[in-house]
Amino acid sequence: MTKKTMPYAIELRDISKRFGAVQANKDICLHVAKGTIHGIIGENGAGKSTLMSIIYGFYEADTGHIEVDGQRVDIRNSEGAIQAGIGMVHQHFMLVETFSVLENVMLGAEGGALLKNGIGAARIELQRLAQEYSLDIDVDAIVEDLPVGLQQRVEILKALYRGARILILDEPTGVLTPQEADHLFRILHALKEQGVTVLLITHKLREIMASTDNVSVMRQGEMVAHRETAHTTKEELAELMVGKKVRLTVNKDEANPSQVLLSAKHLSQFDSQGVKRLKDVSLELRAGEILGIAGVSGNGQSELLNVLSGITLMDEGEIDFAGQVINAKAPKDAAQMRDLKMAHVPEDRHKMGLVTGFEAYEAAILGYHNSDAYNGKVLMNRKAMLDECNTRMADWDVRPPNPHLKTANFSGGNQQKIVIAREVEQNPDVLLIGQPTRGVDIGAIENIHEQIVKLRDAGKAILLVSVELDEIMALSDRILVMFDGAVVGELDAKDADERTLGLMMANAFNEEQSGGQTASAEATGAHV
Amino acid sequence: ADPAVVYDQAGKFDKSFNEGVYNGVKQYTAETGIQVREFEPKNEAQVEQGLRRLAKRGYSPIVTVGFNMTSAVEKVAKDFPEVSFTLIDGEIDLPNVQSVIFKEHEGSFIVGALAAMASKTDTVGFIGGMDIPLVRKFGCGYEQGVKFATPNATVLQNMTGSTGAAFNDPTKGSELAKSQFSKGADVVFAAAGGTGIGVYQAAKDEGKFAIGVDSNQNHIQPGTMLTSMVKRVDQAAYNTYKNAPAGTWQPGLVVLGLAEDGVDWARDEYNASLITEEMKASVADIRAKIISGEIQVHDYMSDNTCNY
Amino acid sequence: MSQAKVPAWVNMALIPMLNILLAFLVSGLLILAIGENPVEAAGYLIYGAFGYDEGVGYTLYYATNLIFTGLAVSVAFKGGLFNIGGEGQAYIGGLGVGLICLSLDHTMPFYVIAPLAIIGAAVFGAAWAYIPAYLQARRGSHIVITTIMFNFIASSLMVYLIVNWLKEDGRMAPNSRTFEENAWLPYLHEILSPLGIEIGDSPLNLAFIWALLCCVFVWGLVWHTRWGYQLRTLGTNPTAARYAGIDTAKVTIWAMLISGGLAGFVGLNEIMGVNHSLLLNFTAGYGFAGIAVALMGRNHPIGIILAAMLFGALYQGGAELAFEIPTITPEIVVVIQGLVILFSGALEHMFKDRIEGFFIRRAVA
Amino acid sequence: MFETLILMLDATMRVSTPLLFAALAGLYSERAGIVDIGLEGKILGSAFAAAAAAAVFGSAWVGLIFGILTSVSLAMIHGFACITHRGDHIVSGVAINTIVAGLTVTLSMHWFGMGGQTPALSGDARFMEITFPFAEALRDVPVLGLIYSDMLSGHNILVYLAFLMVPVTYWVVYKTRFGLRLRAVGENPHAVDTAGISVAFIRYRALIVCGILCGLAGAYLSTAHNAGFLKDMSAGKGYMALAALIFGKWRPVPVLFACLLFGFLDAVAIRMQGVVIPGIGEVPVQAIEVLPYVLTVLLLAGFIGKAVGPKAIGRPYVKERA
Ligand SMILES: Nc1ncnc2c1ncn2[C@@H]1O[C@H](COP(=O)(O)OP(=O)(O)OP(=O)(O)O)[C@@H](O)[C@H]1O
Ligand SMILES: Nc1ncnc2c1ncn2[C@@H]1O[C@H](COP(=O)(O)OP(=O)(O)OP(=O)(O)O)[C@@H](O)[C@H]1O
Ligand SMILES: [Mg+2]
Ligand SMILES: [Mg+2]
Repeated sequence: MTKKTMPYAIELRDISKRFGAVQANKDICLHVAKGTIHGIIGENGAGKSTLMSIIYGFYEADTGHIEVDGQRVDIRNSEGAIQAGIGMVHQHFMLVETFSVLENVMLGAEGGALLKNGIGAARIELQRLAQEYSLDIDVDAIVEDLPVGLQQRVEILKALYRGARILILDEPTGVLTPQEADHLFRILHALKEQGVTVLLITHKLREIMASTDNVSVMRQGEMVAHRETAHTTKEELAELMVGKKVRLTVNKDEANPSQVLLSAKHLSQFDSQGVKRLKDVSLELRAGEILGIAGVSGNGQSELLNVLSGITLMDEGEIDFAGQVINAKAPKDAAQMRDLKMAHVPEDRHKMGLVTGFEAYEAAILGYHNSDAYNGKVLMNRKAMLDECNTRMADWDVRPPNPHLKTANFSGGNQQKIVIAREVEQNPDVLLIGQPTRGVDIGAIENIHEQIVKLRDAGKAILLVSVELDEIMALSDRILVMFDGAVVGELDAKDADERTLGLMMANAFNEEQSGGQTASAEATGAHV
Repeated sequence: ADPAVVYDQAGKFDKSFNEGVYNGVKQYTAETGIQVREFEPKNEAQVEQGLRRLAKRGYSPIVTVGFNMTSAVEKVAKDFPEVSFTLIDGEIDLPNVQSVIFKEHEGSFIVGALAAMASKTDTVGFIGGMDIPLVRKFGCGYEQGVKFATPNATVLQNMTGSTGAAFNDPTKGSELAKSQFSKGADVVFAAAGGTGIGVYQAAKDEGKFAIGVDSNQNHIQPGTMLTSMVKRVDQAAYNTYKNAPAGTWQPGLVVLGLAEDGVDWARDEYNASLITEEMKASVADIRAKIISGEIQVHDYMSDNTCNY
Repeated sequence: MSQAKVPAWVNMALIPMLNILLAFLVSGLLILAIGENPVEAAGYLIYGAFGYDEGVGYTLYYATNLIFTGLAVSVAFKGGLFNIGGEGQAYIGGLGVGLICLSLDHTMPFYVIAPLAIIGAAVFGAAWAYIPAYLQARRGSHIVITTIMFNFIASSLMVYLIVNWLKEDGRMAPNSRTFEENAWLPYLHEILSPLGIEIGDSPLNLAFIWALLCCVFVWGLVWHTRWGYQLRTLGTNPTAARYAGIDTAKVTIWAMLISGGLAGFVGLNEIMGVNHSLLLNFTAGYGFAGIAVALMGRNHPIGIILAAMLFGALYQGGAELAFEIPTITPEIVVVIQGLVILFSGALEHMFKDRIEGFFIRRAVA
Repeated sequence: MFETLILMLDATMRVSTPLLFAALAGLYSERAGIVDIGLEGKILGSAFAAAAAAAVFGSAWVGLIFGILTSVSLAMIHGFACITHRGDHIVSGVAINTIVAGLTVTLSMHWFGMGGQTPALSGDARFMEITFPFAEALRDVPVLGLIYSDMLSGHNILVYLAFLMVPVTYWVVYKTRFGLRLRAVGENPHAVDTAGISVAFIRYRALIVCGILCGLAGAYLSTAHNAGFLKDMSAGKGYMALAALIFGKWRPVPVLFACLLFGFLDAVAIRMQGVVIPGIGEVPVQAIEVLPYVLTVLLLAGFIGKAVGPKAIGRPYVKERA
């Protein structure tokens, strides 16, 4: 087959992009065949998102050009990309949270100066898309009320609504259950059947192996390798990405749980609208074990972490911790919980775990700023802060090891190391840790997992919240599953498999056990 | 030496007594061809700075406008005994300062009486600018005049506000006037600088009478400006410039009332048709009685009350 | 991926200079349009602000007020709070100073009155900031509106108090009586002259030194204490502040109290330093100018000192200019000030990107 | 008593009008994510231009056009600083307010030589009151007659326009494509950009609308409510409008009520001056004067609670950081 008979869906020629002093993309060439799923992998900060944003016209490349279907196209902004038939689902969703699904989908494609005219047409089209690709959604729901999985669905609908023939997805599965991810990949395959070309960025090699036709690897702004998926292995890809061999499994011994360090009884919590977000949750956390909390994000895990760590106050129930009884009448705030030797790695490092405007050495003491170690009589002890930051950066291999760099300018993985190092190095009795490896590349994941296990082996208790089932299964000794604010199941890690957990996370496990003898249940839409 | 003038922070176009002084300056320059050095400070500190600099450069006499300058003039006058200062609206006891103050209450009394005579409803209004004693002095004199002419008349009094902006808020002025009209007033006297513009306009729009202040403002709304209470600050300035070179300028306190033509009511072609012979006669009578002392007009600032 | 750096002098000197130059260029056109010589005008402006002792004294005197209000705005801003109420807090702070001086000047010596006046200014200013702060922290009422409202309320309160209670009888002006000299902050020219240093007479007084001390204080407080750490965390990421166990309501209230206290020190300079009596409207817009000073000074004490000096120079040089060329009215000087705010504040990036880009490209190449 | 109330409401309409124009102007700007403390300057600039042009050309309509052009130009300067050059919105607003305060006086002195004032306007150079049909005849009908004849009738056209702008704004913001994009750009400009819409273009258009409405506010002050320009005549209305906007939580109808409330409190304050309260005596002017402000604070503290603005407000839209 020559190029003439079968033009590529998209070709990148010598694309370069520089942000100030950072060369984010350098002379990138890429050919993506029509109707294929093409994976792109690379470490944090390798330049994947930048490259995709250039294709989507969000950034303008400094040099190079793009061809779509063999024709050179001039993509100056997103409008140009949309016209060229390109759609993109961004790593950080590009949705107006206060708008309804319908409004979000219509934005930019309203079909006339008055909304009235477009709304009817949009409803019908969305219905069609929903049926064709099983992308069901309540089009009048307000986006901020939707779980992330559905928000992503809105993003996909947005692209399809605009008639995208090339669909870019930047780390789409980070927030999904395995079933949801499977569903997503089924959609992608359906799209592929229709001749849509998919560009997929992910840090999960499993997904690359399972779903893509080809894969390209980026490192430090350059495209370093292209492989046919069928002819490569996870190990090879990992090595290509990081530039050295990586171990992909967690090494850990059998756990020895001993005394209960923390016990929570019947915790409930309401949000500001009066909706019950946490429902009667009880759990016990023992020294020397890792308790995993599995669940689709938005099912009460965040609230659980916040209540346990003292950030928000529970409305009902109590916590026994370090000889103290904590309840709505006798509350403890986050600072007091820290004093009792509880540490907390929050799920969202940007929103909560860091102050991205601070220099690294300042962000590295967030929450422990009152500690004597960092304070003199009146002023803070800058030297102590810097010294400690330097040591930690060396110990945890934070790159670049510059305590004065603004936190925002570290890559996601390195930011995460700063947070985890801060919490772990306090040598806490109980560590709450949320999404420890979200958006972190393989090299960094290895390190983080090792540290968590080390802490367990030192006889500490760890509560691990993650939406990554691989991670939950690899690290946990015991697993609780949360759904809709309540704990819906508990398993020993040895008994857990992806399918069981996935079903429990969708609260469909019991149904399937009892009534699901026939396969029809799933086919007729048991998928909620 | 060259003459100079320092206005107060409201600036020389304040529709009020600064502008009056400015008129005196213009008149002097027009007659003699001698330029008067003008300075408009923008804050307290610049007053003293400007005065000092003028004195240093040998300007004399220097006319200074407004009570706010009292302390600055006092300091500078002490340091420059050879320079003559005229302070308008304030009192300083120094051998090189002439303090000119006005009996605004007397002029206000006259226009108050006129207002009462022109009123058909026996309700008249007063609108002051910023609520400070000097403005209350106008209001108090006015009230006395009204009551003198029509003892059972009602005087509605409003102040525009508590900041300098109260002298520059025609919108509020017009609303205050409208509110007074709705309560039955048919003549209003505005002692409120630029705010008065709104008052006069409202009177014009509703076909009521308004009374101007400080300079002759009858021309602003011909036909509905009953009169203006003029305060001859222009003459005070003009006389200083005229007298100093001639050697007839005198330090000390100069109090200008009706008797000295320092305050008066304005008659011109714009309000000729509004003033009847009868009114003219009785005003002349009142005027004479005040000058003779038969009528004692209480000065609000003498005891900070309006008990007369 | 090495980080190429732009030389420091580019950001610190070159770009600000270009911005101010542009502001002056546009002002020059305006001055040309009214038929005066812009070069001559610029000469007077600069000479007036920096050319002779007395001028420098006035420049620094204005800067004193602006340092106080600039610091006030910046401390609140560091905590994510926009305090538009500097004007009212300064006004009430002055009331505090005035009351202390009026009640003690007959009985107490300077060294007793001065510290009490400082406390009075801070306490009164802080008290005026307290209600908006409390409402923001506990009830979520928008601090921008409440502080605007409190400016209006302060004006009315002061007029009421001064006109009805504090005014000296028999005085035309609505001022309190003049304080005895032991309640005056000494002028710097008086302090320095016995030391053999002669600077021209100007209103520059001890409050200027206090302003510089406040800069050091704010710098230490915000950047080097744990309270400052909490403040900055709250200001940049309130969610992280809650995560860190910071009592956000308490920090909010204290930030506003300190902000209000700093604004109150304007009263020290004006009432105790210059006017020596309690009078109306002595704040003269310094509270609002403080917003521009803080933002142009990047909310950092050093930047605030520089920005305050720039504005002080414009006030003083502008007065000189208006004095020397009478056709250039004070209003034109106001326009020039506005243009400086526009070009070196709002349009600061206009050249920045291009110039920095130039230096980065040079560094990378 | 009832009649007094009607008169107060009548005054409320007049006083609220410039606030309403300006607050709606701010609504367009802030919904698009641009903080506008320059409302004050735009009102003042337009008041001057409108009065000056009306005086020269003898037509209030010509004045209105000049007022709007001036205000829109100022809005464009704000846009150039905040949108194109990512400047600080507040600094830009302060700069515009300062420049306008000085420039209006300077220009009016040069053109009219009347010391920062324009000539008094009369006749066609001013917007005159419109009397509704049968207003006189119906005045005697109980209750409704007064409402119709005294309160509703007898305002100038700009007053009616201001109130008409409320439903119009509602319609534009919630029912049109422009409105959808406007709201989106204030909440999440990245979403708008990736939807293929130019963020800058939307924001500039929002500022043009903002400029037009401020132009109307200014022209109303100098050629309708008053008859000429006077220095600093906007007297803080821009700030009050901003407060009304926040008070009304950036939504047209609540903003209307906020403006009416401010106007009404003002009207009450004017009529309460000099009232003697039994047992207390005459209430000081200052106490009455602060009534609107104190009430606003109390309302904010008591009922309104948190006002959360558009999410992206005040932050420049930057996609790449050099
Ligand atoms: N908006 C921006 N402004 C400046 N520099 C940027 C910007 N976005 C990215 N960069 C730089 O470009 C480099 C590549 O970033 P990019 O987001 O493309 O990485 P990535 O491969 O998507 O990483 P990740 O796996 O963490 O998502 C980064 O290291 C960063 O320094
Ligand atoms: N505006 C920016 N300026 C400088 N660097 C940036 C900017 N935006 C992103 N970066 C850098 O780009 C890289 C990738 O950023 P990105 O936001 O994609 O993080 P991430 O690793 O994907 O984390 P997460 O998935 O949690 O957002 C990081 O090195 C980050 O510091
Ligand atoms: Mg990325
Ligand atoms: Mg990432």
